[in-house]
Amino acid sequence: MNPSGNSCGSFPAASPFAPVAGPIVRSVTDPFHGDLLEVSMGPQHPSTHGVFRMVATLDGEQIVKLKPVFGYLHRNHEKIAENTSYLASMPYTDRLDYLCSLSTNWAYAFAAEKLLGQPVPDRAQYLRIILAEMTRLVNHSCLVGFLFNDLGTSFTPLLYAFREREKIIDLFESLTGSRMMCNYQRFGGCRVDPTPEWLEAARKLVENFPRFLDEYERMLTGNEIMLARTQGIGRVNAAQAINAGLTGPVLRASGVDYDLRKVDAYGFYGRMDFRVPLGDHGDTYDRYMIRILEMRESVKILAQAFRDLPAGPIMDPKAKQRGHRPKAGEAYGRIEGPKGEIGFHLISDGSPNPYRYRVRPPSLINLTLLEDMCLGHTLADSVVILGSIDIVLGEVDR
Amino acid sequence: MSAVLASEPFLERAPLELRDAVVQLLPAPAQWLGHHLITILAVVLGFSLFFAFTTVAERKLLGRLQNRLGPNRAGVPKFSILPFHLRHKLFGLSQPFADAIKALTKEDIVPAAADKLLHFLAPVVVVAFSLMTFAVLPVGRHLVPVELDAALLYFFAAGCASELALFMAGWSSRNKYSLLAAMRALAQLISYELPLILSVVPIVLVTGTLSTVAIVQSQGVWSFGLLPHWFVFTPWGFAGFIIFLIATLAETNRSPFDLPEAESELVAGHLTEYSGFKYALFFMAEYFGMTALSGLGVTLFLGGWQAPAPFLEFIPSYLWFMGKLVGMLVFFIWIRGTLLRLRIDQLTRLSWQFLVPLALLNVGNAAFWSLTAHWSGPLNLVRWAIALALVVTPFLLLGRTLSAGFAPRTYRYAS
Amino acid sequence: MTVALFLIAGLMLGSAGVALLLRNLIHSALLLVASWAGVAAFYLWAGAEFVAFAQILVYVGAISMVVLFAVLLTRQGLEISRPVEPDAQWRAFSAITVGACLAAVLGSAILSTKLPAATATAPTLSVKDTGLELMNHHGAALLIVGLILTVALLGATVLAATDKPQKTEDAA
Amino acid sequence: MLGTGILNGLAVTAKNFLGSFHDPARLVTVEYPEQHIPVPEAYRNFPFLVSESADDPMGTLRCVSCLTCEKECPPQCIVIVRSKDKKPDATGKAQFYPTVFNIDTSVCMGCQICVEVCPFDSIKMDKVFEITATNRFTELLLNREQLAKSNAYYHQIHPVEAAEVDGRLAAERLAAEEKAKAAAAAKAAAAAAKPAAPAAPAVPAPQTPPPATP
Repeated sequence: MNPSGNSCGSFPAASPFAPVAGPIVRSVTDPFHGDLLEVSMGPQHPSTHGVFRMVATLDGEQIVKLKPVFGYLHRNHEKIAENTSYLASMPYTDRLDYLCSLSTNWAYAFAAEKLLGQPVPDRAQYLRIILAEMTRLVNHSCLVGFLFNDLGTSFTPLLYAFREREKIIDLFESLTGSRMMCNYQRFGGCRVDPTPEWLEAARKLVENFPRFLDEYERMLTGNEIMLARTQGIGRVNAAQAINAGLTGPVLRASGVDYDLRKVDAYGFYGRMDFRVPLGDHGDTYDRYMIRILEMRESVKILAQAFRDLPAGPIMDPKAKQRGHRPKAGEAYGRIEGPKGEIGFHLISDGSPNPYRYRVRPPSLINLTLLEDMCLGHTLADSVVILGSIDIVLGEVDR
Repeated sequence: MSAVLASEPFLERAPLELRDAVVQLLPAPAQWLGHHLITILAVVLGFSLFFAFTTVAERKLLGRLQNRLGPNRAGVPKFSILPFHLRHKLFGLSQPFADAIKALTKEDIVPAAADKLLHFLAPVVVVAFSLMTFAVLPVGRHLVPVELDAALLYFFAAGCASELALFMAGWSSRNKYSLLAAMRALAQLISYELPLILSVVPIVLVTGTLSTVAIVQSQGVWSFGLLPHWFVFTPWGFAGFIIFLIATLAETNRSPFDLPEAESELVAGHLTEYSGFKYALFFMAEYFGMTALSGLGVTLFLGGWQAPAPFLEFIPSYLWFMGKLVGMLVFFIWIRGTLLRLRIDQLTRLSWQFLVPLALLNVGNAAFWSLTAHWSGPLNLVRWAIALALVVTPFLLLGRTLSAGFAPRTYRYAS
Repeated sequence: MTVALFLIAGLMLGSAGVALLLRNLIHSALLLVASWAGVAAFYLWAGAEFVAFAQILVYVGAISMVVLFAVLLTRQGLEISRPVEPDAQWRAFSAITVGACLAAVLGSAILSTKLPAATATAPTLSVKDTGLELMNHHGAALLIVGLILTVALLGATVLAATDKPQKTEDAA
Repeated sequence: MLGTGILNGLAVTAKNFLGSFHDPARLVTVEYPEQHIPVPEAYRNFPFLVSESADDPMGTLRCVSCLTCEKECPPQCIVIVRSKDKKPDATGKAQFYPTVFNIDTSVCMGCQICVEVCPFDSIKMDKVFEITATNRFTELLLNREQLAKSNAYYHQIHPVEAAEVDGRLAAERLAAEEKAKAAAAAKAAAAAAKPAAPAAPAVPAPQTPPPATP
């Protein structure tokens, strides 16, 4: 075991953000027999959500230092995208956050449409909202399931969540052809028009979703062990969260009212009536509850979208299907993905390939505060805190 | 013994008759040895089979709890000697045997830095000691492997060595996860041995004996010929039973107290560096421990082999015992399928700040109960009321302090 | 039966002796546990069930844990073979002296006590009788012992509690 | 009171336990090798090449090796070598054809972009998902003989889509013939009529609008 680790992709020992009050880090004299125990968790570890690695220095069971190490899943996403056409990057965006390909698709299409000056027909806008919110349901239900697994349940909540997620994913498959790698959005609209039967099935499913949420909450939200394990654990205050650039449910759990669906009102979110739940403590429990409440709001948005979905084309008839050559310029398109602000920055020099292609991955940026959240808590808590941040390594490492 | 036995119904004495018949076949000097060997063999084989089917039952039950089917594939193996092949999958009931073959044929990997001797000894010690506990469990009216005067003491003495073995396993693996798990196992043992024993003390107090046989016999009374006098149906017995259940879960490292093998942070805890049959032995010992402690719970609180009503006594006593045992195990599996894991500091706090005071008060409660045994009529109601109050009030008060600061929250929405 | 006695004695003394000689503290601690188990076996041999089980429960079950905890929490240079310190011999000498004095005191106490002559059959003493004996005749001694242990426990708690704000140790 | 949350949880799991015996919405398990979930029509896996007839797949490939898919394929898993000569395709038109058409399915990510950009409806997505191979370099690299599947097969796996494609192709063919006839009638004096190179589809379908000719 190498205490210093590789410097690639790791944080400097002193976090730039105001650290929470924690014990002073003593030097590790002898990793095995010294005062502190250094435990390397990952990249092969059951609960680091993929190939993430945490090098935790423990005093007893308490974490005095934690170094996140990542990059084990680096696939050169951005460089690949700079060497292929604009369209060919679309299926690669599925593989960023493989739990929510449809919202990532949208973010990329949004950026490219900005660059191309491409309008989007109304029906496609609604379809995008429908699919993005269903993706949010998928992501959040997965997340709470995994969170409980990190908390030590023997898979029961996870499998309940997967049962419901599977129903939504089946719908994705029957619409887009693939369960997770949907590759659905195009510049100027969507790829396939859902049939009325599909819409009806989706509407019914979404209608029944709150029943699952109620059961789920009854099972574990009031559980005493759950409360004791999550309340007051991994606190992030609003200032810290803003300084670190957190977005999404993690930010809102700290009480910062910042939801791009409200702030930017991109797409047709301006027409939707929904609320943004906010937490007051910024701890793991808040992060969990914000997601549950967001799922309930998503169900509301979906009901409105199904009601208002207009007839019409799903693709702008004038839109080019391939061989896009945007004028020289740049565009940044961002949407409120399930994990936070997912943005794509494209710079065009007029060639068929983007000159620069940059992803703003919410998972990675939300992860920056991990050490500050974990300091002073126990090893068992660090796993839970990591789970509550909600990362997907495909997006962290890209 | 045979005089008492002869008056019993056939089913009740069938196991003993069978043993005696086998012993008669042996030459006279070997009969003593044969008698004991058969008993040992019966206990080991019986509970090993029970263990095998507990694992498959656990997986199937957990599967159903989680809306899955559970293992249902392993059926009749295809033997070429048979003229036909039974295609039935037997509902997956042969899964444990398939697992055993797999575990036996797996490579046994010992880390290079491990303490080889302790690494090897740990699974042996843990299985040996967990099997020893079965010796004093009265499985049926006449089925007690060893009748000991200090049976309860023996039970706890034999059981306490298992955590020592966990420590050996964790320390000898030379793995940080294992070492942390070993520390947790020690902390857990120290914390939960006390409430476990304290929860049993009231029974010793009331019955005035440490013998499991005598304790079961003292529960074989029925009010109005219907209501069994099991200790769980008294206020102090109920409280003791709950404390016993919680402490049992902790002692056997079952969810929600499975910290030594917390897979979400410690991979597999003390078992991280074990593979193949050694791993299977640990697994076996864990289930033996759970079965033995459940059996003790049945014996002490649920009337042992006694039937719940006199008219049900035609069913042999050992079936009643097994039925109750299965009920306890199903409850443990249900708990495992529902609850999440405590943290180590919460685990110890739960024991020292909640279970130990409750168990101590419960001893006082039992003392009150046995002192007022002669109260009758309306006084009996007073007795029940006081005993109930002695259970409920401390539970509420201690529960409030234990869960202080933790409550579900309400959330605001952005305007 | 005498063979069993010698076997038990051999196990007891052997493991205790090896425990003294081993450099690996964990091995020593575990051998000490084995030695305690041997004591319990000796009690069993002598027909004192209750004491035997109590011995296992208390020593093997509880005290061994405390010993192991102490060993784990102390810094131990297992791999480092330290040179013999200059005053080690002096220390060894004083230890042996103290040990010999203790042995002398205990031995003379045992020898001067008039033990009852061994009866042909061991007295059958049930657990109940033992309990009654303890509670009735030796009740005061039991209470005093309990009180001392409680005071010790409280003292340990106080010591651990005052240590907490400075050193954030694990709650366990 | 302490414990109510735990009891609630136990009640929920008990409900699910019982529900798994009678409620199909709860027990969603499908025992795979014996039971199959019907794959939806839109399901996609790896591409295949459509040939008009099953008897002579190589002679009736729709692919005219225009190389569009090779260019657009995101992971660049398609390799096409265009023929030197022209052969009459299924409609009798003289066209280039691929002498080599390889897809490395160990690289292919099944994104369907080749299908979308193909102007000739000659490459479509297959639904075969039970694929095993012992060597990814040889067995997963499919050549054109392995890729070619008949139009009838296409109809079988994507009935709605295939019917639509066939209708469109028939309309195109009709339009091309009429155009050719008209051209022949108009320019009777002129030499052989030459239909405009790959005819633009007459009826633009909503799903695959006309490709922008580069």
